[in-house]
Amino acid sequence: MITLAVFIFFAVLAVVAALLVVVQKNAMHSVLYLAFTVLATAGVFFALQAEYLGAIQILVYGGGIVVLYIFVIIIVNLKEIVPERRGLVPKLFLVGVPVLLCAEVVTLVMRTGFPSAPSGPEGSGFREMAEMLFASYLLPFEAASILLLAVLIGAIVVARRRHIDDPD
Amino acid sequence: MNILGIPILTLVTFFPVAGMVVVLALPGSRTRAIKLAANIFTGLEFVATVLLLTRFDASSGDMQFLERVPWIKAIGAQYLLGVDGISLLLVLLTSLLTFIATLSSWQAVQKRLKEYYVFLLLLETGMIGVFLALDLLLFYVFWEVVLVPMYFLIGVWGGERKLYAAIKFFLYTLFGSVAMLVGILVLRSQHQTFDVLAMLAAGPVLPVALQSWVFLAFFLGFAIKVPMFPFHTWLPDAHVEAPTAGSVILAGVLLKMGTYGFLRFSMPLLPDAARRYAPAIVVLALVAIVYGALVSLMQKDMKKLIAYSSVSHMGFVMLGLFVLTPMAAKGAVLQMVNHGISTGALFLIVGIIYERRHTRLISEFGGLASRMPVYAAVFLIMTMSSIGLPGLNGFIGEFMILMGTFPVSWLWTAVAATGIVLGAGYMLWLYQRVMFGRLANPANESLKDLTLRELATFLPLIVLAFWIGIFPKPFLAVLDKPVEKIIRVVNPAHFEVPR
Amino acid sequence: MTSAASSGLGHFIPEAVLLAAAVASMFVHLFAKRGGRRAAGYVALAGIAAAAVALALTPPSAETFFAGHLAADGFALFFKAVILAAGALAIVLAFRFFNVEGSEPGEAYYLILLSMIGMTAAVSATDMVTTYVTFELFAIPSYVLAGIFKKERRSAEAGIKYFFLGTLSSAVMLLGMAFVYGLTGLTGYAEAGPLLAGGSGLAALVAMSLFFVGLFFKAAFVPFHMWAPDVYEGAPTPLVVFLSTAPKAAVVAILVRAMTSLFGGYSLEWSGILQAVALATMFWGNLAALTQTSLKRMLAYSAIAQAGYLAIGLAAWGEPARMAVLFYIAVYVVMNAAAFGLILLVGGGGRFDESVDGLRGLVRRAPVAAASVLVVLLALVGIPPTAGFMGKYFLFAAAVDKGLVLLAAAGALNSAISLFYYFRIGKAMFLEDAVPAAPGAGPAVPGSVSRSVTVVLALSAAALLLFGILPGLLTAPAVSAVLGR
Amino acid sequence: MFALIPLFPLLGAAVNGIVGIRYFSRRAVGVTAVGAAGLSFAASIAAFAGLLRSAEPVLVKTLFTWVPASLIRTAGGTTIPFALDLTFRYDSLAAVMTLVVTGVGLLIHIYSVGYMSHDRSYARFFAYLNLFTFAMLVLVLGANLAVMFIGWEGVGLCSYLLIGFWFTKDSAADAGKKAFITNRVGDFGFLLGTGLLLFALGTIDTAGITAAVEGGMLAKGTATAAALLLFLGATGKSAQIPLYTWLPDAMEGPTPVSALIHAATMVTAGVYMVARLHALFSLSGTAMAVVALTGAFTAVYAATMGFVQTDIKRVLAYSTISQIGYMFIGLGVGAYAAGIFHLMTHAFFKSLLFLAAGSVIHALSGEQDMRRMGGLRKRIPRTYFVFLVGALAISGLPGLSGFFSKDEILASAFASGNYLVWGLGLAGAGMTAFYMFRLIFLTFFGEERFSGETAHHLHESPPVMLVPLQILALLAVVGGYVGLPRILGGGAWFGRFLETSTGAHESHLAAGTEVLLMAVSVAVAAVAIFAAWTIYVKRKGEPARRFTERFRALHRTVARKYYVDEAYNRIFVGGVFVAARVADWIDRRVIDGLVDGAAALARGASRLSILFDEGVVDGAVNGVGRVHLAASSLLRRLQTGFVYNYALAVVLGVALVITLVIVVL
Amino acid sequence: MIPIEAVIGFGLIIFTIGLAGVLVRKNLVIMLMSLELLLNGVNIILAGLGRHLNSPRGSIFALFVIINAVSEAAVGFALVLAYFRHRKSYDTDSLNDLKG
Repeated sequence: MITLAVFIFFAVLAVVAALLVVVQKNAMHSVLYLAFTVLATAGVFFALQAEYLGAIQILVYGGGIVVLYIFVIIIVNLKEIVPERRGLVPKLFLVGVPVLLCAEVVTLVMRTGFPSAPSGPEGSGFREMAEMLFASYLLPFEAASILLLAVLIGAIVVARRRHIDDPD
Repeated sequence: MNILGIPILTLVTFFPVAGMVVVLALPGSRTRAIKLAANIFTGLEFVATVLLLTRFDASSGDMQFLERVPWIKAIGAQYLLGVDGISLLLVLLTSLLTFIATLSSWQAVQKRLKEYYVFLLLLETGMIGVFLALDLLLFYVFWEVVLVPMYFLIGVWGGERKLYAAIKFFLYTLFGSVAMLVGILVLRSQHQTFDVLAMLAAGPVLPVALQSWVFLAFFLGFAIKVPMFPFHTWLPDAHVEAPTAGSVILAGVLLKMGTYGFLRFSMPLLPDAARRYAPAIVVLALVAIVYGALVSLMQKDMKKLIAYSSVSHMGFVMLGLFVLTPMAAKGAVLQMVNHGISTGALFLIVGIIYERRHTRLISEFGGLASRMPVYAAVFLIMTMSSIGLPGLNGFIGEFMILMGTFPVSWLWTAVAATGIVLGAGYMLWLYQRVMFGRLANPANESLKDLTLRELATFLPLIVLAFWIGIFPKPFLAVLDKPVEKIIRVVNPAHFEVPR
Repeated sequence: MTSAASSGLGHFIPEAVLLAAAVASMFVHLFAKRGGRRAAGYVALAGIAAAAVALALTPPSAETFFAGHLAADGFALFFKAVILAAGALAIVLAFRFFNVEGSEPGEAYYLILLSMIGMTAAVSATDMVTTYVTFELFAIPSYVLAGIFKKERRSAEAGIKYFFLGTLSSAVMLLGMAFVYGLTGLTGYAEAGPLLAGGSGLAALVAMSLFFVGLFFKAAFVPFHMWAPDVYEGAPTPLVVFLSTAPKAAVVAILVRAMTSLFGGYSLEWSGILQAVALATMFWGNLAALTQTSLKRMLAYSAIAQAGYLAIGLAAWGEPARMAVLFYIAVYVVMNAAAFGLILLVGGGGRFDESVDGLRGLVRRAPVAAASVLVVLLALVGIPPTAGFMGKYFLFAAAVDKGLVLLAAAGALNSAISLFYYFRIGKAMFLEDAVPAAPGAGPAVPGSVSRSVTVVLALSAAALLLFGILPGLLTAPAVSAVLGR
Repeated sequence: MFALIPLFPLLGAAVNGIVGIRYFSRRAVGVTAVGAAGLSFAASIAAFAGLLRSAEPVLVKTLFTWVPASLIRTAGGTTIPFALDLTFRYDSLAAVMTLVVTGVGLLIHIYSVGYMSHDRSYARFFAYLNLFTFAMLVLVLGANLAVMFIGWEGVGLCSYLLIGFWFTKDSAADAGKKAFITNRVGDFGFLLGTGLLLFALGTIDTAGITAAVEGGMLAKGTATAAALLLFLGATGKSAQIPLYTWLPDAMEGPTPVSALIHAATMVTAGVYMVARLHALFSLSGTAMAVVALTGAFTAVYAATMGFVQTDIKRVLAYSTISQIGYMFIGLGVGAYAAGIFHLMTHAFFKSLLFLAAGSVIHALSGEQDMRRMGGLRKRIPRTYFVFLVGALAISGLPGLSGFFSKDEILASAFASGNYLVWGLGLAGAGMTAFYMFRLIFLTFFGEERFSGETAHHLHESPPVMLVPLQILALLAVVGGYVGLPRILGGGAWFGRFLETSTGAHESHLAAGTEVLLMAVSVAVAAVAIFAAWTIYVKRKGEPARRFTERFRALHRTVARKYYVDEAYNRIFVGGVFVAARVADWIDRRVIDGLVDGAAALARGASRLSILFDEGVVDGAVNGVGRVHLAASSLLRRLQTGFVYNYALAVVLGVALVITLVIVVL
Repeated sequence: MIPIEAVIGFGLIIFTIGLAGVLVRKNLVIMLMSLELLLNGVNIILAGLGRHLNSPRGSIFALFVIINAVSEAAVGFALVLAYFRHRKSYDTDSLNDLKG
């Protein structure tokens, strides 16, 4: 019961913050609300007893990504407020389409529902997770490391002002 | 089954490709060598096809010199070539007309010689392959191979609107052939083979409804090629813009690919559908006969006139095929050859004055007979051949078609026979306007008569025109069995003995 | 578990070689002084060659490795070969392009390699998590590649578009994967598949739809294709050669695996989706290409249309269809690489000299290249005796065998439509005379047609002819790849 | 033996046409051509003698199989092999025809040597002439309808070539084409008739047809249809109503051609064909009636036009049409031998008349208009004499050939009970006599109306022209005696000779009636000649002028050939051209228009899809309220490269796919 | 016990907000953040399902998604920056150089 209450609290918090992320005029404000969302989501993870995930969420998202956003915005001084001229009807349309899609998915998925444990209980604790990660999911883990290498190179290539040995 | 163990049909099919390689290897500056090589190769090719005759068994209706090699194992396609009387005649026609077309290009073609002869030789391989292939996929491959060189022949060496004509030709015929491809696919999925002989042996395993669909798909492909009314409008454009050699081959051989397809594939493989649609096709053929002739009357351009006359003549061929009687069908096949000879020659004839005067407008000419008597004689013979004067080749075909049609319907015969009247009308009018009358246009004053080389290009055609007209037996003899075999499959009722 | 991994490693030497080559290329680029960029390219090319050799020596295996995450079957090997070919072609063409551009981002070479690692792993992946990670592994470098000419606004714009839309679609795919996991509790295709088929109905279909949409997007199937013309137009041409071919091959492999094992119980439904997609893609791509004025955009739409034919093969489930898909994807890579490669022939090979007119009279300047392009065009249209015809033929035949005659007919019709725009190129090259150089034309002198481009085109043309006349050379491995599983 | 007959002219044509045209002297050309004709004539005589001696009434020679056998299904429901052989058959009918063709042909060849001596295309002329002889011989010797058709069309071709011999003259070229095409219309009937017979009987061999018909294998209706179709062919070739209009125009050809082709031989091919298939025609009363009536009407109708012609050759042309009408009367009443008899005598006197007219024209340096002649009796007396003989023969002066043949036809017509036909025939006889003598009086009597220049050159023809004329005149006089009727003491040998090929025809007339009929026709002719003399000699043409004044419209109508040419031009030629124009329009606008339309449609679809791709989603979103913008700027707005509308498309696509899967599948 | 439907619904709402953000906003940075929301939504669903099924795979999957989110953020920012240098703006309205 308490977990449910905690879940609902954080869920509502996350939804409200997420909405605010999207509607801000100033990107800097959005980042702050994004931090709220991320933290609220971490709370949800805790409520779902995915403590490890919650921790990662706080560390990587809250400590990494959000800070990255702030840094970038400050570094390149992107404080411009983009005037977003768009009429009400198009806005409603653009919001309506994803909402309808979501509604469609929800109704269809909920009609069948999810079976309780089709593959048998494996336990969802930190220990089981760690074991399985290094036993079964070693390969994607390795692949993720190559991914990060690629991202490193890619981000540097694109973000740097010029190529390393460009004459200009 | 091959002569002395040599895969003779492969040789015949791909010999022009060898010529193509030789021409490609020659430096582009040595024009004479290129011309010579092309002429020698097409000439030798003709000789090679004639050599086929030495071992050909005319009394058999079966495929001969079969060559069967597995090709694509995954789908069971084979490299399967064979020849029977029908193919033989058309192969001979092809090699002869290609040779003549090559010869006629000696002076007519001045630019980009090397490419020209390369395409011409490639075209020949494609055409011969079409007539020899007995595997549907292989057939389709050759069928399409023909398109590309023709596209370039029209597009590079053609007249003013060559680009339009070339792409129209290509697109139009491609639309037909992809429809045919779908038909081939369905046939294959039903028979589990591409082998036409095996399909024939298996008999009509397709239900009639499916046959009809396949037939219609094939129909599109073949009818556009023939071209049947109302799919014919690419033809006048292509003919008018094509260079002379292109027109000769286009009219002489390419159109036959369509009728050949009907006879070789549509009819025996889909007999029920063929029977079912025969009346409709006959009606279209009759419309083509009359309509083509009428439109011919209105043409101001000589080539266009002859192009429309082809529509009419090919209507005759289609009529002969689809009344489904052996006599008419044989006449139709012979008429294919005849049309190749006479229309091919007529295009050469137009080409000759076009080369001299750079116009094909009828109104530019008149009274040429007094300047060019030999030319006039050749033109006259071919005109007469085209309108079916007895004693010349055209008559035999038309006569057999009409006689073969009569038992099926006197009305069809009557309508077709009006085509003969109209045919005389537009051809004689053309002849009169070009050859007769006073030599009014000063530009024509200095026209030279045929040179010996030009006369030599006509000679084989004239000989053939008389030969087929007077003694067609050798030609009809090779046709007898294979055509009857096909008609027996399609229209067994015709052979039934009452009670 | 560790033993399984080490024993399995023998089957994935090509990936290892690629990784090593990527690192080597990077170091060469960073530490070699002058000409380091080009050297990086050569290293990358050598790496691909070595990987190809390794691939050739790798026997197919029926087992899966790394705890069921990777397969090393003939199917995967076939796709890996295709991807290697695409990468190699792109790098060779890049040499020329970077020369003309006067700027050579050497990072491109190892980004291509890294992306290829993602693809080669993705075609082997038999687990959703692996699929997802490897999918991102090849996607993220490809966003960078599209935008690598960051000084060029169009390239930067292409990169950012590709990024946003790609990420969006991969998120959609991820949502589908999440649902699959929710319905089965598992992430491996082979294990989850039977559970999924066990009567979960609607949810499974929704999951499948979401899963496929991400893939459709990457394959640029209509209606998920809109990014493609923009990105292909903006991205550097040789990288477009890569972006328009290799990811599609990888996606098709993923699709086939997912369709056969994970969603094997829903073949009727996914066949339906793919039929619709195939129809839409072919018609849309071909029609839109018809009136394009920019050569590159036209080819972009043509690439979309070509993918539509592939969808026919995917829709026609069954082994012949899969064989056809394999055959066609191989042919597709060669055809498209050559098609975009031919843009480098325009004028002097400059990047944005992209109108068809630039090819006018090419046959006079470069007969070999022109003849090769002709063969490529014929293959793109699907005219025998080219492999393009055979590929289409197999696809249509597979469809007809499954009773999808109308689909095959639509495909055939489309191939006829496509003739019109493809032969605008043929017309320009062969039938029209070169226009006199316009004032302010690119620096390249007409008459200098790069040897490397010519070589690539000629090799492509030769391959297309060879596989067109003797398709058995390609069908044999394709058949064994399909049946050997 | 008889197969050699056509060989010589063929060789002659080939030699002159291929070699002679370039390398032969005039003399060599002439010798070759005349030699060929002469050898052919000699062969004809030999063959004739052979036939007389032979016990077999029919000789057959098959050269080779022309069209090998094919299976055809006949009306009886049986499928039989049908082959066409290139076969010649020689019987009494063929014998008569070959003799006439080669005999008259030889004379005309000789005549032409003189007549054409100044023409540039001397060798070409003789090549054509020989070729014509060959074709005509194939026609008469052909044993089946197909071989006959070779000749049938061959003579048509030669006629075309010879009419248009002076092709630089537009009128000549036109006339040639008209002749050919009109004949083609007839061929249409011929071919269909052939097809019908083949279908009905399984054979088109003439003897086979006769045998089958006599064996009762042919239904009457079928026989009528076949006979009428074939008769359509005959009207074309023999210039009968309705296909006669080409013949007067054919006079554009050189005069010997008119004599040989358009008087003596080719135009009688129809007569010959009907006689050849007499069994078929006899079976159908309707067909016979049609033949007889067509002949009778043509005889009178053509004669009326003969009254008003001023061109000497045209008078003869109408006369020919009229006389062939007579032959058809004979055939139509079953008197086949009489028809052929008249064919033969007509060949003699009509070619005589034509050649003599040629001699006149020759003498007057090419003048053909009778209004510029007159008084030539004294200038060219020999020509006048033979002309007079011919005119008397055609008018039916007792004792001359025309008298016997014409009377036999009229008698047979009377005997058949078809008095309308008889009456028309009789009227025609009178009219013939009238216009022939009108011609004579205008040409040879009265004052000289030609110019002094012409008078200066006026001369009698050379012997090479006159001798054939004289021989023909002799034949025109005595030719009738081979068929001297019993009543006049003859044995009607001609009729009996032909019995083997045309069947017996017994006249049922009493002797007295026959004599009476003869007397009537002689009287009519005499009155007509007298009338002509009165009008044109005694009153110097005054009554004719007054008549013309009085009935101007009538005169003009007749002089303009009843406007039939104009009507034909309007209706048939014009009709065809209207149809052609319509077809041409359809071709360019409708059919090709559809093709181009399809292309345009594809382009339109293309533009539309691009438009959609590049932001119709955005347009749908932003379009509201922006309608007032100019179209071009709207288009610019639509073509955005924004991310979000692509993203929107992706999202919409997802929704679409899910909906598709759930709802449709 | 938290009902699974609630978790999935919640995740989908976050997902939808992200989706709408990508669609509606023209500010590239905010669009990037919306992408983060998308992935967050899926992560919630994955975690919830892992709990619901009593399986660790959900969390593992989500872990990889987070790794991916980081990668995307990095590359995305890099591209936005590069673009910004051309445009001095992160407004998508200016992102229309590539059009027909």
